[in-house]
Amino acid sequence: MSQNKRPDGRATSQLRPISIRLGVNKNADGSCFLEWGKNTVVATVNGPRPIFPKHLADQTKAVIDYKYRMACFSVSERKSPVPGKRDKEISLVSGHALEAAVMVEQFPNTVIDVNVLILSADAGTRVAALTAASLAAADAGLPMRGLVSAVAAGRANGELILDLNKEDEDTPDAVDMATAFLMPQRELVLLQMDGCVNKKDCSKILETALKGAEVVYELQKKALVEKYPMDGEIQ
Amino acid sequence: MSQNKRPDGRATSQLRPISIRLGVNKNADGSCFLEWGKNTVVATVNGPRPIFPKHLADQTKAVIDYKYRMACFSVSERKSPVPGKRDKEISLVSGHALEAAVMVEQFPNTVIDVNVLILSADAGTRVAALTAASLAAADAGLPMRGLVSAVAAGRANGELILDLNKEDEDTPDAVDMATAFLMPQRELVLLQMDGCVNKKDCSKILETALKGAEVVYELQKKALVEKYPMDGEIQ
Amino acid sequence: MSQNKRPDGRATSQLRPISIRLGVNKNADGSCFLEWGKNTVVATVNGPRPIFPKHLADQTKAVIDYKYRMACFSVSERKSPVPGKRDKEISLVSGHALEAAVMVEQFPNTVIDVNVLILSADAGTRVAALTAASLAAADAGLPMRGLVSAVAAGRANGELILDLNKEDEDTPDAVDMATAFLMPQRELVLLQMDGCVNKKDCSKILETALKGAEVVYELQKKALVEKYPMDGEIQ
Amino acid sequence: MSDIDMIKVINAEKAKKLFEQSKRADNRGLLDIRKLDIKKGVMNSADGSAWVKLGNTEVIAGVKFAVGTPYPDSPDEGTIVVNLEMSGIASADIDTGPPSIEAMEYGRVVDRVIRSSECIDFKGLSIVTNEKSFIMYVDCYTINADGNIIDATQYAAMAALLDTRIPKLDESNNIVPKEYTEQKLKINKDKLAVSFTFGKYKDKLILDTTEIEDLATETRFTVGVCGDNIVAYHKGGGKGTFKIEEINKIMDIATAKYQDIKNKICDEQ
Amino acid sequence: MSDIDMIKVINAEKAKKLFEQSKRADNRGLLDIRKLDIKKGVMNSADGSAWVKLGNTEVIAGVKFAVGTPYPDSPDEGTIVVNLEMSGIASADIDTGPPSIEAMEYGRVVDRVIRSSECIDFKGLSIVTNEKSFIMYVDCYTINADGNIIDATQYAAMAALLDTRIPKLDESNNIVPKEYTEQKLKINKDKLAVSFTFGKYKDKLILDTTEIEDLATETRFTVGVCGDNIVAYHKGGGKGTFKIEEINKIMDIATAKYQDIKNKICDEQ
Amino acid sequence: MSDIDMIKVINAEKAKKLFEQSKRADNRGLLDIRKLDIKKGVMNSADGSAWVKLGNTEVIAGVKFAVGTPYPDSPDEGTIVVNLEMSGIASADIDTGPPSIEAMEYGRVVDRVIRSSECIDFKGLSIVTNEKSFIMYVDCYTINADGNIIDATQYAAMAALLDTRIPKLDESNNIVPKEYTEQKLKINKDKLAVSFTFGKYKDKLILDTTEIEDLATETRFTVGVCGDNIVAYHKGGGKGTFKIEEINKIMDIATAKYQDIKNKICDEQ
Repeated sequence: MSQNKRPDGRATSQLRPISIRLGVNKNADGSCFLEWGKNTVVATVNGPRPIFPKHLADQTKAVIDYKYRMACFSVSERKSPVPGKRDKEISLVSGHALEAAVMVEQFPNTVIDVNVLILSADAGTRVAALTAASLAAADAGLPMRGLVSAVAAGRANGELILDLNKEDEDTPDAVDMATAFLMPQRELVLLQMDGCVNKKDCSKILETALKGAEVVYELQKKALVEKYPMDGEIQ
Repeated sequence: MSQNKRPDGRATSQLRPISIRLGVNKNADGSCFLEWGKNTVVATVNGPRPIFPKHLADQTKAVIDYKYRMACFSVSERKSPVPGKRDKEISLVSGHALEAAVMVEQFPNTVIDVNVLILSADAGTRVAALTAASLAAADAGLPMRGLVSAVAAGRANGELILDLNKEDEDTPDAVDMATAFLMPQRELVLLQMDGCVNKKDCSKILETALKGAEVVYELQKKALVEKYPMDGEIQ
Repeated sequence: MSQNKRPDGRATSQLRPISIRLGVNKNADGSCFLEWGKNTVVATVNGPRPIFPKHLADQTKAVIDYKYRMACFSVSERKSPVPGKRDKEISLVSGHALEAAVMVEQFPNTVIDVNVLILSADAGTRVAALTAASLAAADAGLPMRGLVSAVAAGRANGELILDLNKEDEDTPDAVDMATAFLMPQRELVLLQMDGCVNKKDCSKILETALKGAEVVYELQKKALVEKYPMDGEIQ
Repeated sequence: MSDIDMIKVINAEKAKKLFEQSKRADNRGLLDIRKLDIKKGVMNSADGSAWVKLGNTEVIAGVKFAVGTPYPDSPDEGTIVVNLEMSGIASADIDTGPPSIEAMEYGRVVDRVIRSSECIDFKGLSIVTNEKSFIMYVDCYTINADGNIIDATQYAAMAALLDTRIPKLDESNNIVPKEYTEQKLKINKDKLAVSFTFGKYKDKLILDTTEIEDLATETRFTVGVCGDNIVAYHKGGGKGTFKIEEINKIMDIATAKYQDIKNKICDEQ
Repeated sequence: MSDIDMIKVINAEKAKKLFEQSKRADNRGLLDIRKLDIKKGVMNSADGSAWVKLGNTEVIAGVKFAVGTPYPDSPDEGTIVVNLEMSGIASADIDTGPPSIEAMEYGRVVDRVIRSSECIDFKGLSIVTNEKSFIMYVDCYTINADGNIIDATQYAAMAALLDTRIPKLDESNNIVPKEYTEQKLKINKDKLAVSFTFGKYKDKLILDTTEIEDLATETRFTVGVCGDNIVAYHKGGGKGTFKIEEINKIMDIATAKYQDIKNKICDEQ
Repeated sequence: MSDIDMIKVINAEKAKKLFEQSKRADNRGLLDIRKLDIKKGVMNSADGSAWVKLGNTEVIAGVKFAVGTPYPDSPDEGTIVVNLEMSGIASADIDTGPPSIEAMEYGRVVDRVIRSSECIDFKGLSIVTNEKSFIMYVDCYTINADGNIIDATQYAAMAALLDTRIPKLDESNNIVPKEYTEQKLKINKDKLAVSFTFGKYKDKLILDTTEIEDLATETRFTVGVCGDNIVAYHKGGGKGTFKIEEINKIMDIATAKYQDIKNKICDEQ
């Protein structure tokens, strides 16, 4: 992978700056405010709590009700406040990703509410949101197998690159692969792609994504350790 | 306040003609048909009854489910049958006003259904509706702290006036203040205003409204006494 | 009634070709695939099962939840997937018709789900659907007073005719009467008409419809006997 | 709606016993219609309106014109849309909010009775062929519900149409609010549409049922009559069925009662 | 929402006792407003934005311009639409999804306070008379909910409007994304709209209530102030009522506090 | 849906035991696809249609053209919209009514597989640049649901597109009903999009799962293949996860199976 600079000055496998604040919401069990380049995200986690109406309950585990929303002013043209198909699909797959990380089997017949609001968007909102939601779940004290570290990778202008911003996404040959890994296990819990790429490049993009996820994971750990200083350390 | 005549011949602090009929709906626990100038309103009250679904119940009091609706043909251009934001907001604040009058704490875990249908509209429908609904609640035999006597007051053509009709409302400097008083206590249970008025005039409009509410209250009492002749009298 | 040939070569009281296959859906309690001229219909019946939410239950009988849907591609111009007033009305009256045939009183507090999907439409879809649904109910083993045999009759180009297709329906003087008979009792369980016809012709159309229903009934019996060979025979 | 009102159940049982003796609680014959009062022009905000009382059942109908694009298959015709709302006003049993499936059923029947009849000159509602035509909205509200909402609504809608004035149009063919032409809506009274709804209990046909009688009957049938013709059929729910001969009988009764109801609908108070 | 959080109930009981002694849990006087922090220009995707912290209550407002058709009765004016979403973000008690009735109530109050004030020059939002004008959407989100959402939202919306830049238009008068004129939105600061929401417990008026205090009060009243004038009234729910003298007192308090809050809203950090 | 069907649970437990021995109840190898039958042109009302049987799973797809305005960022292209409805027809477990979240998920995956592939010439669907272009609606219905709805739907949609005729346009560029040009929709068969959905149980990958096997697996992964390229990834729910090496293996398997499925989709019966 070439180390040419991109329009915003980043190397091909360099993440945008990420800043994390935990526990920002007094009323939520867990919360996270995350800035990722020009993306701004707030995530809260509440629960588990009994589910209503009752026939939605799952007798074997907690249901994760993940709601991904974009503020009307988060995108270039005002977004309607009504959630669209895209919002619902992102909510669904992100909830699936979290479900693989949280020990939901410990809380049968309950629901865990995850709310993510995108305040400002510049490509990669779903991975920023999921990274924040995973931290909010940890901040809420939910038992977890690991953290979910999410990042996008793909192609722009013939280069395989990490963490596409809007400018990268708008190139004619752009391919955008959203990934989320359960860390430190390095297991994929979310993987979505649109585009047309050969197998070999697909593998390379996946490897790039994993490297990016490792960086994200380090930042997540750092934020948690800052808020919850420990004798030992998250592994 | 000047006593100049208005376009429809009324003095500034004169109400439009009001006519009241109680018990018009055979199937409702309480009902009221009210004509107020060119406004025509039917209100019914039913309940208290157990609430469905149960998680909507309030363990400390009856919920008042006030539904303000306008017939499609009640306004100049056909109104969509789908309730809009205005309908919902009027329903909410009117329900609040009735809640302060009805002894809802006597009926925990129940709902009291209040339905008001505007058949013909000429400004002031929310106060006409609430005046009718309060009578329907009394007709339904609900225990009440007093009656809700509602009336609008405001400004048109530089004059502070009582009970604006559509023509008054359409003047360029119009201010419309909707008020409802718990009577005979003279306590405000609804107060809404749009416009831009100085404090002194606001106070004057409020005083005008109270005087109007006293007239409305007398008409309400009269209608109740006619239907329910008493040895004594409503105070 | 004249025996002139119609544009598609049928005599005035001749049905279009009907073909029936039972038990086509492995996952349904009962199912029927039916082709009626250029109409193609799949119907499934499931239940009875407990109803949710519970306050929809009827303590005296099973509720029949009949859902008539048209595939988006079943008509000339793509149909919106959202059910319209027509779909809901057809669902309602068809459910009523089935309710008179199925012994719903044997299954209080339950629901029987009937789903009909029109894959291809050429006039008469509601009677084709009901004919199929009745067979699916029988295939599901529900206790029934008889079969529902449905057929349309009416007028086109001055002739009283059986089983109108789209071409017949589009004639200027067309009258379309949808009928469904409980068979072999010959009792009407659905009867709808649009048009303007004198009483005498109405009676004649009804008689024509009954004759058509008898043919439909024979085809229904044949299909059932083929799938469920019996010592005796459906009466 | 899941609660069973025992008093109603008991009264319905009584009604059944009476039906067997061809009697009714209010002493009507099985084929008698309740007192019908129709007041037109009751709502000054509507382009036409009527208030119908059929016994204790009360329905208000109001007409409003709008301007729309004609359907491609009838480019020189206007149209009519009849809606019924069985608001919470009418009965403690009925929820407000989205139109109930029953209100939709009843409204569609009334819509079809009027639309299929030839009493309305839809071509007279055209403004510019292919471009603009009138849509007449007839919005109906039940004020009291004591059975036979269908017929009460149909009479109210029909009477409101008879009361309807045609609005003035400005130079761009939009409606001028509150101004009317001299013209009333043209209705061919010889073809006036009238509906008759029969309940059925065992082999008895009962016309114009009350709410209690609705509970007692096993099914329901509506026929729409227009002059000498039948314009609509609609069988209701329930376990009851009809023989063809019964439909023939229903048509005979309805056409015999037609003139009387029509006169009441047309009557200028 | 049906569950009663006992800790909140106990704290609300404490708040009531304190109110009776004219005290509050956070040592404020009954008419003191919590620490108010306003940051403008926080969201680069919005045409104007502000983040308001009022004690622990946090609201973000963002403005987006759109182009629409002016209303026939004000052909040379643009318009403003204020929405509030009390997203699940803010509180474990609040469902996301369709806007709650409370969010609608609060949003309408804020909308009305701003719309009725004369601080916005709606004529300045006209593009082509009768044809095109700007619609300013002010979308507000509660990020933390600790009482008095109405005022926090109103301050956020007002501050976001002060931060708002007018977008560039192309030759067909459509908005060019992410490009702005030199011009900021003109706001008449002398007429800046500011709301004040009072809780009431027995005969005590309490300004800027926390979430616990909301549970302790018996009703609520919002007044909108614009310079020397009153622009909106809104009484909230609950069993409490107001005497006219209390409304007069509320107006006096609000107008006295006006300048201070206005300065904080206008302050350029 | 809350009821647990014990028979299915027991069969799913059996399936898990079989998976551990790399076996399946129907004797397939873990990477074998069920019998695939595709019939095209089955619905005469559609512009193109196909009926797919994949084992007991059956899906019907129908294509309908409509005319719309192209997106500003692709003014000379038409578009495609794939919808899936898992109607009550298919299974006693599925409610009809608003599209279920699952139907939406599956439909979106199929939509993306086809849209991302380069087999459809979207420029060929333009009618007038910037003004009019074709929208191809591909509506899919599950008729029988026995697992792997995603692939069955994708094959049905793809086959229906291969069957699709281009409608005739009148002089104002509107569609003439039921009339077609000589032209079929151009599909680049070298780039035909084909999806493959794998279940995962422990470390086993299982292709083309039945309904019972769906219950037995821990998660699911779909890959879309187009010629030599990958066009879409989609990981499903459940507690299972994937290693990167597994994704690489999945890509190898899918590309190896590509030609066979593609031939069946293209096959003219």
